[in-house]
Amino acid sequence: MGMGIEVRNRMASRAAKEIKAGMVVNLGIGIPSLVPNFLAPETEVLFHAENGVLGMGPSPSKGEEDAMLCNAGGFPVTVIPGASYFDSATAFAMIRGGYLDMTILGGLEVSEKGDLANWVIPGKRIPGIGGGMELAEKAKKVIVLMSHVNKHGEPKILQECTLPLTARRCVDLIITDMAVIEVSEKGLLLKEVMEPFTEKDVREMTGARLLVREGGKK
Amino acid sequence: MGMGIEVRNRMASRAAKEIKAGMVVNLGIGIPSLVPNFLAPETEVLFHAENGVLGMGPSPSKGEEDAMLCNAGGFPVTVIPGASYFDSATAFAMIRGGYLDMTILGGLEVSEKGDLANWVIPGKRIPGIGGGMELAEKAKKVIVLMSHVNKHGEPKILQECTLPLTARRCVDLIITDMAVIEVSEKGLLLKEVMEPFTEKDVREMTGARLLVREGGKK
Amino acid sequence: MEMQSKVTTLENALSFINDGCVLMFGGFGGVGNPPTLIKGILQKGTKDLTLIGNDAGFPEIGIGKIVSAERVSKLITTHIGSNPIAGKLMVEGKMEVEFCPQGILAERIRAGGAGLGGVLSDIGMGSMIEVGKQKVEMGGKTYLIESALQADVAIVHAKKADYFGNLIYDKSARNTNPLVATAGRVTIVEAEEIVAPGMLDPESIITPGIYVDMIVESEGVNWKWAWE
Amino acid sequence: MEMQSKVTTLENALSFINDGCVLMFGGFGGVGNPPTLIKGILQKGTKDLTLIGNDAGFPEIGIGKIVSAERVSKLITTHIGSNPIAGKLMVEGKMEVEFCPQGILAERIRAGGAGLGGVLSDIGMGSMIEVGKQKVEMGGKTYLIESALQADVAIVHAKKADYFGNLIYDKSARNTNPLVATAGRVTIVEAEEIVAPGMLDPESIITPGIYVDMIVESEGVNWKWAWE
Repeated sequence: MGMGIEVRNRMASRAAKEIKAGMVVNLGIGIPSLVPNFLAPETEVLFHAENGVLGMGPSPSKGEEDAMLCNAGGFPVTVIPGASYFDSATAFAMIRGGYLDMTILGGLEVSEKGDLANWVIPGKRIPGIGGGMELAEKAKKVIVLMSHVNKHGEPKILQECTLPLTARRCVDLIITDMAVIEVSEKGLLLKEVMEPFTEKDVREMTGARLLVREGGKK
Repeated sequence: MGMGIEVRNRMASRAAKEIKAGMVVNLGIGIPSLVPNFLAPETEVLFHAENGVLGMGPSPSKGEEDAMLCNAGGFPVTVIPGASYFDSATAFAMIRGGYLDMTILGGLEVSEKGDLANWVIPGKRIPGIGGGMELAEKAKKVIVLMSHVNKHGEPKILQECTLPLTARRCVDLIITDMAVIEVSEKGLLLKEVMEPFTEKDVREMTGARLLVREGGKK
Repeated sequence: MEMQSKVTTLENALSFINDGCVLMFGGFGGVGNPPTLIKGILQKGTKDLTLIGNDAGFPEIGIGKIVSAERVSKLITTHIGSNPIAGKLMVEGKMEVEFCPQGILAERIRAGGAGLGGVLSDIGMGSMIEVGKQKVEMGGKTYLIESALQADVAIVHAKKADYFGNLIYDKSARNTNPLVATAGRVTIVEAEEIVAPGMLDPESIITPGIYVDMIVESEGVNWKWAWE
Repeated sequence: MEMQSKVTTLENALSFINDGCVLMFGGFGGVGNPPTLIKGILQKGTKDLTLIGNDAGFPEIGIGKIVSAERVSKLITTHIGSNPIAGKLMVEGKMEVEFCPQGILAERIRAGGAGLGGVLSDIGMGSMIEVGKQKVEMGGKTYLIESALQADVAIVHAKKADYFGNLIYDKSARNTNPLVATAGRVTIVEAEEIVAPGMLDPESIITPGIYVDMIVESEGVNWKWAWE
């Protein structure tokens, strides 16, 4: 998405603050995979992977990777005491059964109603749906981590998504390089503006109306 | 069913002859559970139980029973090397998936088309269906072990069953205290008559037409 | 990282099992029914239960005790042949019974835990089993729609649990327990032994702890009577 | 009692995998794809395959090699993002691709192995996923009917097999393998290690041998490239 590692780390660090002790969390590929680096080491979180792991720990040291132990993105991981392995049907049974407290996903577009498009650009890129649809529909809280605008500089937060949807009314929080935006009953709530941007910058680069909560951080 | 242990053992012994090496076999409760006693010890058979065991071995010696290891009828069993434990959904996935070579069940009535009734006597005894329906419908070969007549001396092998069916056109072979009868495309085929009965006895006590295969044992 | 323990007292666990609740239980023919929880339910006096599980146990063992004590208004099960009192209560109209083929009940419970609406089955076509069920045609075949089952509370017996609720079972006492463990909005485990996370081999854990809400220590089982 | 061994040669196993067959494979992102069997299929020249599995692997690793070599006429999968050649073949009309949500593909395979007609799912309602699928209303909700999937041949990777075909897997290389193992009319296992029956703990066996028809010894795997 053309964002430097510093910006991506800042976004991941902000997302990490949403994770509370005891949560079961699934991280999508890309920026979401950076989130664990910003958790306090004593935070009691269970990371879940669609291929069939619950209780993933930090990335292994160079040379310590196990070819038989990776996350759904194919990256080597470790496990913590209390972890378990299971098949992919069970991994998704957990997701559909409502056992995931949070998922942090990438996004192509998010609408002001919380619709998410993140799986296909018709005529261009058709990677397939993967597990994103089930995560977006069924996790208790869905956070989208994405660049605020696309590579043409156009807003990705819109009144209505233009791309095929992954899931409707699923997104709870959007964290971008410019802002933190909550999807509320009343519409999009601008909660935080990232340095060096101003509220005006964010509004200009957003394709939907942004509300500001009274007493909220701008 | 009012049959002595000697008669029941003879029926079980006859059923044992149908079991070929390498088969996966599920045995119902009652007389079918006696069948393993009549297998040559070297016969390579895998006994399957609905509660979740594959590879049951002989009954344990008195005092050697394990409260945690029983068959679907609740009787203590042992396991052979190569056995596995699984949940009941998997046990029935195997049955419905067509992985069982044979089941040996009890019966209340069998029709000349091979319909089986073995689960309910309306207004009298409603024990419920258990796993019999899936076994009868899905095992590759279904053998029914039952008394030839009911306690009122009436035939249990009929043109049409009068009791609610467990499954239609499922029975391949009927073994009773009086005869061995095959369910063929053309109808019921009398294959063997048990001592001390005569073919005439069997015909009188059977509520459907019995064919005799040319050159077959009478 | 230290995992928060889900181990609790029997009293606290029982506070989630109340009159009128839908209670799903693990076990098969008594074996695998959680005896300590069942004893607790009996002592508490909980009634008007909708019970979901493999069978009605035996009159004086396992889940059968709850049936015999007339605490059940509806039973969804596969057979009640081992508990004559269940048959009597059914005939007298004191307990409603819904019968389901055994493997289909297991699948309906699994579907409930797995966030599916149900499964398509061809078991029992043309029998009493199809009464009241929707049918679909697919690929030239007709299937019954067997709906998913969930419960307010699921009670489970395990051999070992770690604090997080990862479970292993004991031989054929596993039976329906891993399925039932997934399908309760609250899942309570009675474990023979409780260990620290990391003490169970992650490859051999049958029920991942994510499904478990509470763990109580078992006072021990005695299922031998079922065949003595 | 001695169990008959299902261990066979690669050549014999490959004789069951022929042009036009429906081939289901275990593995997720390359990891868990059986490399020795895949190499054998490539060398044999088998083509016009209908492939069913989680993803299209990577261009030069795992099942991806078979896709890249244009041996596949139809692919039923969840995503092909990691294999650009798959996308190119799809766009050029050289390979038909049917996409399915990941967990629903897993359930369709499980249903195929479990003798069910399919499952009821609410995943993808209102999206492209529902195109061409039957719907049912139940309990005030609408579900898609997701049909069961079976294959002529299923290929699976395991850590250890005994002669009878009981299998255990290795950490996250388990993934879709236990599901795929159940859904082939012929199931062929590639195992890292083959042992005598009784050497695997019956409590820890993930795939009971009843599902397995043939076992070949693996020449070893190297999945590291996927993330290097």
